[in-house]
Amino acid sequence: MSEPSTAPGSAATVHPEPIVNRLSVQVATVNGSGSQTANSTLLRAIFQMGIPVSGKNLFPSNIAGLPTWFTIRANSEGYIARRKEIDVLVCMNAQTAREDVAGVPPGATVIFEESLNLAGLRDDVDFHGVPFAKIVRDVCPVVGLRRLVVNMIYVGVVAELIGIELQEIESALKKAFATKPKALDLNVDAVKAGLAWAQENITAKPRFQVRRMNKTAGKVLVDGNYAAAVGALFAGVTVAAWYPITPSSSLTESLIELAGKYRVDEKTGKNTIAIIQAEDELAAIGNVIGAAWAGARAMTSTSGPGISLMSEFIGLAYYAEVPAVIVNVQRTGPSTGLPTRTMQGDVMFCAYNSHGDTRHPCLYPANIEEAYTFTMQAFDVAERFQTPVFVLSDLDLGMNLWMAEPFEYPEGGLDRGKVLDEAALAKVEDWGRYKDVDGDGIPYRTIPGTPGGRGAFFARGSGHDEYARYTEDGEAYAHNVDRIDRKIQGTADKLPQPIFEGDGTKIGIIAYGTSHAAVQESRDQLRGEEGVATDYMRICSFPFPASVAKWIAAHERVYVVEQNRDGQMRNLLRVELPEVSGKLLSIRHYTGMPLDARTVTAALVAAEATAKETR
Amino acid sequence: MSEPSTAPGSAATVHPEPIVNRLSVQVATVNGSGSQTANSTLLRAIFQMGIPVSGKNLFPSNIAGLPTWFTIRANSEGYIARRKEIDVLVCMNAQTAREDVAGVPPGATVIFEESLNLAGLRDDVDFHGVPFAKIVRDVCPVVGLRRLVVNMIYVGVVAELIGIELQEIESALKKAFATKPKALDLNVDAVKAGLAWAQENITAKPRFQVRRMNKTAGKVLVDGNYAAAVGALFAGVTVAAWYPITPSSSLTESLIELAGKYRVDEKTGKNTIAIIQAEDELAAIGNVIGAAWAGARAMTSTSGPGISLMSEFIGLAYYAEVPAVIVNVQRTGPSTGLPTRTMQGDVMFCAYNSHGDTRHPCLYPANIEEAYTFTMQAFDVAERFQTPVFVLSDLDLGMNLWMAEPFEYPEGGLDRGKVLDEAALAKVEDWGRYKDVDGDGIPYRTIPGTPGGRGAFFARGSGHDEYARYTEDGEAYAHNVDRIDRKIQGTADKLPQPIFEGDGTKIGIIAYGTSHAAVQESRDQLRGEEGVATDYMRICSFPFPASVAKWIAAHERVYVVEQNRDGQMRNLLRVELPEVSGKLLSIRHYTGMPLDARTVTAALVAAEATAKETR
Amino acid sequence: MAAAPKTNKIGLSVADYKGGASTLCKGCGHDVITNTIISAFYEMGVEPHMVSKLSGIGCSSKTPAYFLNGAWGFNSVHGRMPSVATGVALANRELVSIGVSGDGDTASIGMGQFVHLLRRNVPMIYLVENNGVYGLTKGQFSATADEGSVSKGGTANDLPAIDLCTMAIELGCGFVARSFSGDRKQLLQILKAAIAYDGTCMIDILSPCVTFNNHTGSTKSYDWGKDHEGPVHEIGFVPNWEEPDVDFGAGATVEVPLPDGGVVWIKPVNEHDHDPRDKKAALDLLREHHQSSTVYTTGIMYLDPGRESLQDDMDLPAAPLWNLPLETTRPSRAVLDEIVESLR
Amino acid sequence: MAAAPKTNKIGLSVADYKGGASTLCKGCGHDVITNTIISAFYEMGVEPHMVSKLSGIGCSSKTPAYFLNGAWGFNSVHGRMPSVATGVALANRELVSIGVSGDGDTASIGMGQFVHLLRRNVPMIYLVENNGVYGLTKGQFSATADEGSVSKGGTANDLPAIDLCTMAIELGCGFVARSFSGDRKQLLQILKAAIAYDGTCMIDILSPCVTFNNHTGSTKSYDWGKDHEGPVHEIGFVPNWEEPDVDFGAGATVEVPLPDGGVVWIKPVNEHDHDPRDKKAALDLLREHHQSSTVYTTGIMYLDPGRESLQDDMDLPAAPLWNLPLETTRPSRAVLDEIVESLR
Ligand SMILES: Cc1ncc(C[n+]2csc(CCOP(=O)(O)OP(=O)(O)O)c2C)c(N)n1
Ligand SMILES: Cc1ncc(C[n+]2csc(CCOP(=O)(O)OP(=O)(O)O)c2C)c(N)n1
Ligand code: SF4
Ligand code: SF4
Ligand SMILES: [Mg+2]
Ligand SMILES: [Mg+2]
Repeated sequence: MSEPSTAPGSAATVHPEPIVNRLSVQVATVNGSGSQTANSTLLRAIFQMGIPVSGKNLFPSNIAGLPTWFTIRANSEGYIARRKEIDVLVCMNAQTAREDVAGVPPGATVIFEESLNLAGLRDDVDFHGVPFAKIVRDVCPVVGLRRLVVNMIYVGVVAELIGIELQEIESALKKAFATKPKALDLNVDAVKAGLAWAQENITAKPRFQVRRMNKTAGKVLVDGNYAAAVGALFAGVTVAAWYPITPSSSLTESLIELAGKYRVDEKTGKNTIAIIQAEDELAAIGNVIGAAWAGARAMTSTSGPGISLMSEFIGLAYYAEVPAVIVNVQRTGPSTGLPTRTMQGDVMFCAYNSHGDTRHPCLYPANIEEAYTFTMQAFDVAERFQTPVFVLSDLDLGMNLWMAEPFEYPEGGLDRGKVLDEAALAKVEDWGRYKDVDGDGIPYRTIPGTPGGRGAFFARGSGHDEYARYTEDGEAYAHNVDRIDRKIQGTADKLPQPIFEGDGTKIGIIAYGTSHAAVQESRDQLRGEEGVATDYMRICSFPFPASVAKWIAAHERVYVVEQNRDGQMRNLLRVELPEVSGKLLSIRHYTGMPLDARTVTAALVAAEATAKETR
Repeated sequence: MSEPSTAPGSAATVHPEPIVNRLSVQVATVNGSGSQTANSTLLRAIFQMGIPVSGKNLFPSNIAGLPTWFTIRANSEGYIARRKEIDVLVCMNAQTAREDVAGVPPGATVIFEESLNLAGLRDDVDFHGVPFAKIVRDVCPVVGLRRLVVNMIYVGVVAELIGIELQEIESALKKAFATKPKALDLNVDAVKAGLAWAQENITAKPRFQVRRMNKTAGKVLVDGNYAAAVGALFAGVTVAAWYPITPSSSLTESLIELAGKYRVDEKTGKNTIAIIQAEDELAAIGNVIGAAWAGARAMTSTSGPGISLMSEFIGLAYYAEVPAVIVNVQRTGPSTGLPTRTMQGDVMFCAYNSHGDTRHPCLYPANIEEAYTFTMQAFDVAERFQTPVFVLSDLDLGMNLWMAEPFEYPEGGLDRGKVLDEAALAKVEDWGRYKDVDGDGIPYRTIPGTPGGRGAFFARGSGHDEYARYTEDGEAYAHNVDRIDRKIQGTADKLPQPIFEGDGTKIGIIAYGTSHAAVQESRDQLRGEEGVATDYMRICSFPFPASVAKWIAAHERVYVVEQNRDGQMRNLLRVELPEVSGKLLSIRHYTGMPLDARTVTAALVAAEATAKETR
Repeated sequence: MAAAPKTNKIGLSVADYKGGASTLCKGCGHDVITNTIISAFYEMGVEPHMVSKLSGIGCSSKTPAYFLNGAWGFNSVHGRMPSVATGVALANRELVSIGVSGDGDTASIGMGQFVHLLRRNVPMIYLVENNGVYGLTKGQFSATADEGSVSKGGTANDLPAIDLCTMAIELGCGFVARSFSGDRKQLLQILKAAIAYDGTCMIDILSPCVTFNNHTGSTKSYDWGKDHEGPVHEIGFVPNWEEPDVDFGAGATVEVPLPDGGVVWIKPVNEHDHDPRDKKAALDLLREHHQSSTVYTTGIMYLDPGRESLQDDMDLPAAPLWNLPLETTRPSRAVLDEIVESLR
Repeated sequence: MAAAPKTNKIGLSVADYKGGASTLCKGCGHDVITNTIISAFYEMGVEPHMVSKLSGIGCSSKTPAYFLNGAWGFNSVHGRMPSVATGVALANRELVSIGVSGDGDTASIGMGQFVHLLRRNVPMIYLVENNGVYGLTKGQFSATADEGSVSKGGTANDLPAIDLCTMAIELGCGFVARSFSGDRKQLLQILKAAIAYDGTCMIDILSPCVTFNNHTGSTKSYDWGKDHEGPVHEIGFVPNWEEPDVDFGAGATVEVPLPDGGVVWIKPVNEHDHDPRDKKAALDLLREHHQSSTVYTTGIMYLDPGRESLQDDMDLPAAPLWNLPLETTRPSRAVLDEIVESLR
């Protein structure tokens, strides 16, 4: 990667004390070269040694041939945000090797394919040229497989150098090749060959080492899209419509995989879920709205361009009050942007999506647990409030591997909201589809097909009265949209509530979604390195509950940390909470790379310095 | 109309002093019954008598058979906002007659088709049953035409009752039937028959009278869509793509009509403009973007649902920096809403339209002159800044008849922005499509087909560097979107600037677009009736120039008056000007009916009372 | 005592199939279709509460409010009804869906979704109330307006018309018919057959817009329709509970049994011998007449009783998905454990 | 001294028609097409700066960056290139436009715009690089995947394929061809004819995705294409500045002159005697082979040299609209006065 390192590196090639369980390994390679299994093997092996890890896959919007990087961070403190500084670099890509080498801090270790001849580039890092081509020739007789198998050799080399236990590598490989014993043997051999070569040829071990500890027991290693798919699965989703788009595709693809295993009726052999690949996003959301109106728990997954295309239908669902779960796995940029980079870029666009007066509940999962639970909960919210609900994930959460607590089985049943069946209808005297009976703005709905002759109504995106009858009456219109607004405001207390940390200092930090990990680490840096104590509120949903304004009001200055250019959550807070608007400062990061703690720390320290000066 | 009157009416049937040149006439009829010509004849005749007028057509989203109302307001002070109180009501629609009668204030005059038998409904209004059916039988021998001609009879009756001069009616009719002498005669006869009947049968004239004055000399009477079309015509638009949607259709339809007359090359007989009816709004904006990229001055007209559908392409135009003029004639509601009612409902959605970080210049015309000039100017802004520009009109401005100063011929040429032709390119050493050469964020563009071999570039919605080359580099991405943001912020001073009124009081009012007329009148009411002096800033564009914040800061409380539920302009000000956010209060009106002064006055007086209490 | 009204096989009277009062222009072709729909559902004895009525935006799209008040209606957004209908079909396959669209709604803005609905064979009746113009926005030409046909204002349309029947057949639709608001008798039989059919039924109906496209020079006017209609056959439909007592006479009659037991009868007229099961013949017939524009061919153009429906394609259960019990839609604790284990 | 490179009629060498380095997978069918485009524009002697290269999103849509660096490129949004192309055609009719799309880009998300592009006859070359899958999003089936064809993961596609050639012909497109990345020779001739043609040229090219759809069981693989390709004719194109020295031999040869003076030569092979000017024959041919799926028929399926282009339909001047002088595009003061007067 070409991003310059910002933190001070270690001195030079002298290696004093080893640094244990605090390191980053980066593998620079070419996409389509099959390095994925090798990289996740490294990650998983460290994880199995009980060391907290996280993996970030930085890949191009391309199928094969362009540079790609995989970064593994192991950290005994449990920091799992991206870290820019690379301690151990594996250079498998001639295209970027020079830049990659230039990017590491002094003291790093660089492993490279011998023929790349990198050793002379710097004298403040340790170079190890490895004859990958030669080794793979010896291990793998089938020429066609060598391109893949060579990756396992660097696994062996890295394992030997930083101290990953072979048995854990083997067990990770067993998992990956569970159904392919032959491939398993071949790969294990390759790892061993790498290991052996390193044992023989590299005497000075790098400073950065891993050593077994016990901080990952019981945990799982998974990406957010998979977690969201599991959430949807256990939410009892019955219709999912989608159109492929990076970085959301793997969400519904995971759902397809899971449904194929777990949603086939044992008795009938039939699918208890319909997953439909629509012709585009307009159709996907149309499918969801049709299905939800007809009673299904329905969802779609997409990314920014899909949201733009869904806008008209989202307005319809809002106004005709049809539930819909929309998981938006955000990516970088307006338009096509950088499809394989991350961003929290659709915060404003989702909150007020579509023309006219609208407002939509949004959930902001920050980790795997929440990708699972928030997605599940979104269905309850959508059905209870009869409205589209956004789950705003992003590429970093959705497509990268994160450590997490195992999913908890949902307690209780589904909240399907105010649905009247034949019996219930019979008891209601004067049912009106859009009547506010309970004072919460939420009307009672019926599902097409309900017998008894009393439940039929006519849904529409044009003006309608409490009985769902067409009207152009202005007062009826205003009355209706006021009720809808009340209804949506009422979601605030039913959505995941903000999470507060800190003991009441002057400085507050607000973050949400994947900015969380970096902020957590940054707060420790601020306290430890700068002596700056901060309070922290993590926002989990929109509309904001009253506690958000209260917390902001209780602080002198509040930094909103987020991953977009315009400070969109900050803007949303400005709109909704003007009374505390003046306290909000903004820290933004929008290169498309996941946020790292150093960036937050540096920005906050600089801002505080300015604040002091101008005070 | 069923809206209850809120203002105190006059005493009873005793008619003291006549009220001259301050009245509202409403014709309640059925759409498709051909009353349009009759109504505009009334309007035009009063206008020709030198009396300021305005007409509001309240029509259903239907082609024929549903109730429709046309209101004419004549006011010597020049107030042209909607006025809720009706002084002279013409009931031609049995369906709504009773409600219509219930809605007028005491002292009003009601003219109705005899057979409707309304006279007994109230005793505080003057009823005049007219045997329309009989009269029309006498005037019009052709049975099939009577449905249309009957409308001219009420024209005659109203003219006689309130004092409209026959010669002005005749001259208005001559205009309407310029090419149809036979129809002209028939219609004049019908008017005369109505007049004669009234002369004979109605002795007591209503209190409300018109009398010739001289406040309309030189002025024109036209709707905002037509004015915008004229603006586009003189802006030299070369490609217009559209998809029909109320209330914007008549804009491009006017352009088609105008182009047919004035944009056919005299020498070649060819059209100097291409107007294409696209298959939908996605295609219409695609046409515009393709045409503008290829060098055309291109526009589209649409309404809310169209904007939702255009969102993806708007993001592309923003990020690939392609000019586009989008006239959004706003209508009521999210989704389909009330397609024939007005609203300022897309203010937020347009300002930040599309996923990702975006911001778009918006112009808010408040009257006919601005519908013309702002539309024209939008092309210059779009080309100078190479970005989509919104003109936010609405149904009230676009489809109702307004009095206005005649259009002024544009001085100077077109601003086509930074375009490099072959010669200019030859002088540039290292041209890059997205390079910021002048420090204003605006790059230099070239037009496809430019010879010389140096101008070609590759436009895209994906990541690109200064030379328009594909890149996924995060720093290049950030650098580019920062420049674009600078560029857009730079439009603030080049867009129509806010207009200030008042002598520096504590209370400020902000309005924009069609809320202007009501606010002007309300300010006079506030001053005259309540002794409340107000300052006034009319916002004409977004992004806001510095003067907006400055003006707000100079006031204690500022009421933002607008026609939507959520206070969208207020919200936009909150986002962009957090430092003055605390001063903003909101007055909103969102029944879909045009805003009237009484609503503003009442809301402001109530708010001031509360403000005093809580102080 | 007044005589009890006539009732159908489930004991309902025609009144039970009516909707709200139409707000369309007097004489609008769409109203004729609305009334025919009422008759068809009445005669077929469909339970109104098992019907979903879907539409986009337009005069035509308003009409679901004017029939079957006891059914569920969804007037969605312009041109996108097919996707909504697809969702409905997935959620509850027991519903009988009827979608009403216009030529603008289908052939202009809705073309993409229309194509994919047909391709998927979503079971529903899809009506195009085809008047060659956008009625609701006041008479602009749509994509089915014939080349050379003249607007009310006098301009000639210079783009070729899209033939929706040809398109539907090419896309694999198994029930493709063409009819005319002026021929209620034929339309009624087609609709009844469509109600019995399992799969997409695309029925393209010339339905004159009396306000904007009923003048001389229009090829979508009542007069034009009356002058040009050339039915390829007489059609009858015998539902599965009735004896086929229709006597069409001679051997030329074709019977097409539907899987549900109903039978479509067809008796050639106008010297045609079109067998609607012959795809190539159907396409040739349409092409000839589309090009000649002297005859407006009506009837069931193509009928393939055997195509698999979307829900069968997707292996969905017989019961509506939306209402499956929680035990079926939420996997067990053991399954979650299994998933978690796989991630360790 | 090195020999001067070969040049074309405007003195440019092949290098002048190259683009950036491809970033597609090695062996991707799309790269073959890219190279053939380079050859065709070179041989036809088109000035690169008069070319606009348009696309949507997908691997295929990336390719305009890989040819004709001297041309103007616009990689727009997914499925909506046709509308952009239409706008370009209106702004500047002098440009030669080539649009590159994928089967997902055209037949799924882009279907509506595709249909209307064809209907309008927007002059351009519209290529569909058809691999039956969404390459860029990793191999999901597209709407042109054949029923029964099997994905890399082993699932069979259960929806019928949309035949883009049939659709194009039905919609009035006047130049409809089908080809194969594996048959550069044929493709080159088709492309050259397309460059000379005035109107929409729709060329559907089987272009294997080597990464996701090149396995056994796929009907879009190189092997499948090689095994099944059945050209209906040998094609040659003689541009208007060349002598038709091609000797196709016997009388069966068909010559179709284009309005610009170029001539398309066609010599039947494989016992076909398909005259591409015969629409019905073209449709029958396509239908047969679409249904049989034993032969992948290639060649110019349909060619109507006479259809009026969009710009002529719209009565646009010969000069590009975008650059008309202000006197032409801004009416005079007198006109404004006239307008104002009419409003008084
Ligand atoms: C997104 C969107 N664009 C445009 C419109 C405006 N609009 C309403 S109906 C209609 C055309 C209807 O034509 P058609 O489908 O033929 O129905 P008809 O009225 O002729 O029966 C249009 C363009 C709309 N409602 N929504
Ligand atoms: C609006 C939108 N939806 C989805 C995507 C994601 N996407 C990118 S390319 C593609 C499919 C491309 O398939 P195809 O057109 O067949 O091209 P190929 O890659 O096979 O050449 C999709 C779905 C997108 N970029 N934009
Ligand atoms: S405008 Fe035309 S289509 Fe609409 S209701 Fe009237 S006649 Fe029917
Ligand atoms: S994924 Fe397929 S279509 Fe895309 S570049 Fe690779 S081979 Fe070509
Ligand atoms: Mg129509
Ligand atoms: Mg493809």
